[in-house]
Amino acid sequence: MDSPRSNSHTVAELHHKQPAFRGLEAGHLACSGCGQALGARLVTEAIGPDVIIANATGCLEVFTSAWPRSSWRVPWIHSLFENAPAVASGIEAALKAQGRATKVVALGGDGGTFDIGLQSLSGMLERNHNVLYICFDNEAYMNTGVHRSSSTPHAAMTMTSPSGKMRMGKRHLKKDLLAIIGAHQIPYAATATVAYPSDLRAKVRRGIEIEGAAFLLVHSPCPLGWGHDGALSIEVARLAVETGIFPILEMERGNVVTAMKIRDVRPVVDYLRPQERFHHLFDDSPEARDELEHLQQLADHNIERYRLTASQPEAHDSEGVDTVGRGGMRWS
Amino acid sequence: MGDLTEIRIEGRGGQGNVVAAYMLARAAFEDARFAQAYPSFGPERRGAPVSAFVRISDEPIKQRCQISDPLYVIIQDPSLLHVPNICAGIRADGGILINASTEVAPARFPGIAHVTSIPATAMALRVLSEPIPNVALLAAFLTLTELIPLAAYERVLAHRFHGQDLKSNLQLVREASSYVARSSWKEASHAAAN
Amino acid sequence: MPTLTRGSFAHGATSLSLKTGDWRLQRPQHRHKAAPCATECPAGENPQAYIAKVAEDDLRGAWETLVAANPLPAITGRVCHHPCERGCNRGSFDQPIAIHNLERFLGDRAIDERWNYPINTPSPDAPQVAVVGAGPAGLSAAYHLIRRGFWVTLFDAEPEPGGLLRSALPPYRLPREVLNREVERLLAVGIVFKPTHRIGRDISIDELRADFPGVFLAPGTSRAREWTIDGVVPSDLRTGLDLLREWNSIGALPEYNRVAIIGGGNTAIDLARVMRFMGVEEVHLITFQRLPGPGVRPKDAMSATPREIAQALEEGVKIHEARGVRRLIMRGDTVVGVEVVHMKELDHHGRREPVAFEGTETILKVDQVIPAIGQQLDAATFGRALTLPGVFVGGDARMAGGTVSGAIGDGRRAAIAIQNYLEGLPEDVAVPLRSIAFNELNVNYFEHAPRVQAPLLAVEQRCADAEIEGALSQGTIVGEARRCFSCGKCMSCDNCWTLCPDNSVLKTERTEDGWQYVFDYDHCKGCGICAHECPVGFIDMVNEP
Amino acid sequence: MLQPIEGSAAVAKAVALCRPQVVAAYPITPQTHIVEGIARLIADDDLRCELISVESEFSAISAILGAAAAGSRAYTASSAQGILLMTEVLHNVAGLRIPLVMTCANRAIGAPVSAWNDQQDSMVMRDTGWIQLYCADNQEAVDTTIHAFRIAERTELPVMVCMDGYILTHTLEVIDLPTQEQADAFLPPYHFARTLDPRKPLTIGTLVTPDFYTEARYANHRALIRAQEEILAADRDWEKISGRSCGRLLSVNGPYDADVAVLSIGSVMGTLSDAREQHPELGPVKLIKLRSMRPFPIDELKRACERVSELIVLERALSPGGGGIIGPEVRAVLSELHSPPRIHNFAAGLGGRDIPLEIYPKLIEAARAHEVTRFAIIDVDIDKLAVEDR
Repeated sequence: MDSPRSNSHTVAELHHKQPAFRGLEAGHLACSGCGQALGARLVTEAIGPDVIIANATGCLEVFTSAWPRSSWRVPWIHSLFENAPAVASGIEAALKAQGRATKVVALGGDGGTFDIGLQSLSGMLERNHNVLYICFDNEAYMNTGVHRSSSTPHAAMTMTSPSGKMRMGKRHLKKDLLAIIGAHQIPYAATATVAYPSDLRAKVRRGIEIEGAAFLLVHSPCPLGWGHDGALSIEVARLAVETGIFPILEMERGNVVTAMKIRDVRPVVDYLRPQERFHHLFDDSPEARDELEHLQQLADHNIERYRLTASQPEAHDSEGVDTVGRGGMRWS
Repeated sequence: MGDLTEIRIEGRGGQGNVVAAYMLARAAFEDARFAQAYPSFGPERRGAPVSAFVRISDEPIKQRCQISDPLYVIIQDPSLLHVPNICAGIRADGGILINASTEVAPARFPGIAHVTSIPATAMALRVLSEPIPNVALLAAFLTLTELIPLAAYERVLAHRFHGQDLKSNLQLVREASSYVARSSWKEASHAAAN
Repeated sequence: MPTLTRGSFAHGATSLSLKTGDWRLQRPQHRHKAAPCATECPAGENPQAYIAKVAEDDLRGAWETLVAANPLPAITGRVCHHPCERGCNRGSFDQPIAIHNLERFLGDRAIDERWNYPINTPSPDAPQVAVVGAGPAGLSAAYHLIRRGFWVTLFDAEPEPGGLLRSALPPYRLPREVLNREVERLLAVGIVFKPTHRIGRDISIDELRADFPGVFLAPGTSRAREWTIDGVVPSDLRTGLDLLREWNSIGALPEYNRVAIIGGGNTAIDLARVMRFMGVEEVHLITFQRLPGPGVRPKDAMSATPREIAQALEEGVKIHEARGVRRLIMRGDTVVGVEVVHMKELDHHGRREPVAFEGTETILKVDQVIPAIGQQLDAATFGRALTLPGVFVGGDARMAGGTVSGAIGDGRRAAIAIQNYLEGLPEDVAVPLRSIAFNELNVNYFEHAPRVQAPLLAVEQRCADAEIEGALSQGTIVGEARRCFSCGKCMSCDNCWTLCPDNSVLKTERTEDGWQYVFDYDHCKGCGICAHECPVGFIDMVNEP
Repeated sequence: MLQPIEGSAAVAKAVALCRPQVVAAYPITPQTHIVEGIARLIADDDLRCELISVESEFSAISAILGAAAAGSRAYTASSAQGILLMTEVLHNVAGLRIPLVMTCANRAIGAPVSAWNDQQDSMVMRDTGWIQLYCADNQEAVDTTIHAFRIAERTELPVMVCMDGYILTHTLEVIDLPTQEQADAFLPPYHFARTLDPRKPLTIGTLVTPDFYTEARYANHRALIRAQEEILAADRDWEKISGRSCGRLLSVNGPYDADVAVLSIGSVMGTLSDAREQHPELGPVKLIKLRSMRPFPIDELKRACERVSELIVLERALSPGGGGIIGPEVRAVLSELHSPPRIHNFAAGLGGRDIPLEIYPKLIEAARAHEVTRFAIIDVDIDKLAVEDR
């Protein structure tokens, strides 16, 4: 079996000869199997090199920018946890003043977006800056060591929402951030997942083309915080969609305009079981059974609310969207 | 610093007493003198009694402390007469100019050298068709004190108003000026200078 | 030691200097695995390889890949029992790829376009090899010997080449024109054909050995396996193969009203269908095997081609599955019926044996019973036969399974063995590739899609001479090829390249066999996403040394 | 050109003369008039600039951080709680070495709520790594604003221009407003060496391990100290253009050999000066105006106090539980003198309390006292307190 290694380039050279621009390079310090690292790279692929990124504090920031090294191939700035949207607003205003057409993207995790940076984000959206804000949602403060955020799903275990005699993990619901974003009436907002790269890239391209503020919420598994094998990051993300737990939506001016249909709806336990953070829900206690049912009902509610099922298969439904064929992805 | 004149303008939030103070300071500048004007700072909202202050001098004014014993107090609204100590700190040789439709008895301010009333709002209503007493009040004040020539004040108005507006305001200046006795407070000014 | 930059900024993409590869416990490794279609193919074809080319619209390339193993695809595409399709992993997802349709299409296209085999004529002084028997094994051996640079003289007892293909296969399955054109083209590669040379009658093995340094014997079988029920043999007993040959040569059969054919293979089915076409009223087929279908393990199923079985049922053949003949009911030495009993193959100390269950007997009235249970073996060992140096035996004579494709595969293997012998090389010990299982694929990346259906003649229009299964269009064929899972073999889908969180799967120029990625082990952290998300199971995670 | 103008409006015009491309601000009294002024200039097309009306001071400073990093001159202004809300970003800007200018319209900090002036807001930002320049009057506020952009851009450090809220911001006085030509001659177009640019992608805002963090802090410290040269150069160069100096890092006014001196900061300097004139009987007194709080002008301070035996430090903020903020720093520096003066440290004018002319004799009197006043709030009226709180 001939290895392609026998061709003219060394592996090191190949990093500079990839057919797609990759704004996030290897050598970063993310955990093995990190969904966010993948998501960030996919995002940069879709945007291309003519961009400036403002990054909120969080795992992505830390694992890509440990001085003297950087994993970024695009101009990138990190200021603080809660101000990436404001920094991006300023960058955008500066570019506008200078007449530069470079795109501006802000990146943050769920902590930086759902919680501490929400005000700043709201301001950026309300002022309709021509910025695409992308939140990599791994549903907890992973950078600090897995602590619950307002994005942490109900009943999930974190270091600050442990399960025990008196608790079944997080007591509260995951914040409906998209509804909040939608209330700003921005031109475009969407959810996506690293499990469906072609969908993700299409939405990034859409968001970047739009004149005005755009928002993208990218479900990004965290093997460390969710407690699953790193190899299963994509699998778990896919199950989040196929169970209805994480709906894939597009919103224009606050209205949901598309919802990715689930071709074969899977039971929520399929999603929960591979994840240690839901382990306590499988101890067969009455409380655990209640919570399992609760999560199933939440998924069912999503399916009903966003009409996630269809009578006919669709090209871009949960099965069709990641179809591959010889020579590449179907929808890349 | 010897010729420093300090003035307090009492009004209500929204009546433009800060504007009046700034106009007075600008008039001093037009007369090639130095001036400083500032409002009182407080949480009061529209309608509450507020003060504004003016310092006028032939030399640069360095001090930025509050004016506690003004030579003159200008009261923009007769209802302010009910505010206790509305003329607090006024010097005995000073003067109080009151916007009032009817003459306010000087006896209300015992021991104060000059107390003059002028129906500035009524004049403004007649001439400008608007109840804004500032222009008339300041014209009367400058006529009484001759602190700054009226011509300098008119130049300030000329920066602020144009066309018919300016004409009407200048008309108002003339009417207000002739309403009061020219130079009748001068005594006080001299006293201050000494 | 670096110098601190102002404001502690860093230059872009400098993290490449940090080798995160040493975090890794396991590393991904590209490892081609055999597709089940390939491991199942008795002819040694790799259907996946030529299907890949069809999927890319490279029909000629596909055919050339195909004929590297099997020179007779237009024939096997029609008559093979295609175990490839039974093995096809797509069968566990929706329906297997219609491999035989693709094979037949390529074979037919090659005939229509007069494509030449991609082989070179041997040098004039190349060694000579004799091949005895122009059936599928002999034809295949001759072809593969020519490909390997030997001259071949092909002997056959019959006046025309083809062996069993001609004598035993009904034309509705293999039109004679297809047979003739395919065989003619094959002979045209430089084979000297000597018809009506029967070994032992017209020429002896010693004579052959004197003239040829290598000899391949593939004379087929003439004797049917002995058949009896408790020692009873009807006086007019004929075997299925015997009757088929007779019908193929003279076009007639003995007069029967009701017959019981015993066996579950293609000969039994062929004969049953021919009998129905010839007007036999009741044709019963009795087999201890099961009808193929969902839930039936391949080894329990009838060995006949499933589509042939299906067509036979459509045509009125009555199949009694999981049954055996317990007793012949005789009037004198003539059969008047058979006693049929429930049977099943069970494990008996590691050997599978059919077991009859007492108390399940029924009687079937027939006026003849025809065993079609295979042919008697002439030789028992592969390789050099009769302990004569340079003489090799193959085909049905070597228990090649009694299938056309098995014979073709045998011919190829014989050619290799002969080459090794003549060139003094050690015997080829091919290590069989592990066939990849369905659960090693990631089928999330495939969509359900129905298999193509070839047009069939309506039952009432069927006869013994007209081909029943029709041809398919190129578009349909390419579409069908694109359903292929490409089991165990990279199809450049980009998944690993797209989904690596560490940018450690890099794309490079595509290799001949479609493989386009390298791992950057300097940076790969060994998360295993690439392996898990590889749709085709081409990536293994192996422990770091 | 001389004109009577409110302090805030003058600063707005000074900012405009510097041709900023991005201004971001959030309203807080007494800063509002500055931003209103800039908005008016933009509305009237007297200034081409992106004005971002952000949703908080935190975002205001963050937005101009982004703008400056992306290659635009940028500005903001704030006060009191607004400055405090920016705290995290202020440190960040300085650490990233991004040139920014901010006006702090000084105001007291709650609780209790106080909308009035003191300097607690900027004083608690002393250690953020910003250059801090204090203005004694509105002319200085105008000139220092123009200096500030050049200083910031040459040193790659942010500059906070501090002016007393209301006392300066809301006071109309006569100011010489520079011309555009003067400003342009002084301030070259904005240039930032580490501009975010796809053609040369840099990563700004990295994580630094203990191996280098100390050096990063040292470098910031040294940058602030070296910035003294640019502060001086700006004052000198602008003086050549405008004829006005703002008093370098620190300036001394009064008889060279006076053995009593009063050091203070901000707008109270004028009151002290007038008061000194009114009280010749109190003897010769030097007034020392501290302009650059950061970098702290150590050498200049020592020179100014060489012959002083009684030094009064008057400030408008305090460090509860410690005492003054400027006082202890001054005391530490002057302890290096061969014969350091006695240092009397007073706070006054907190939360808008007037600092009247009469403070001057009280200060001088205190300096003549037998006991040194380590720290006192000179205008406190303890009778207003419950006994247990005195």
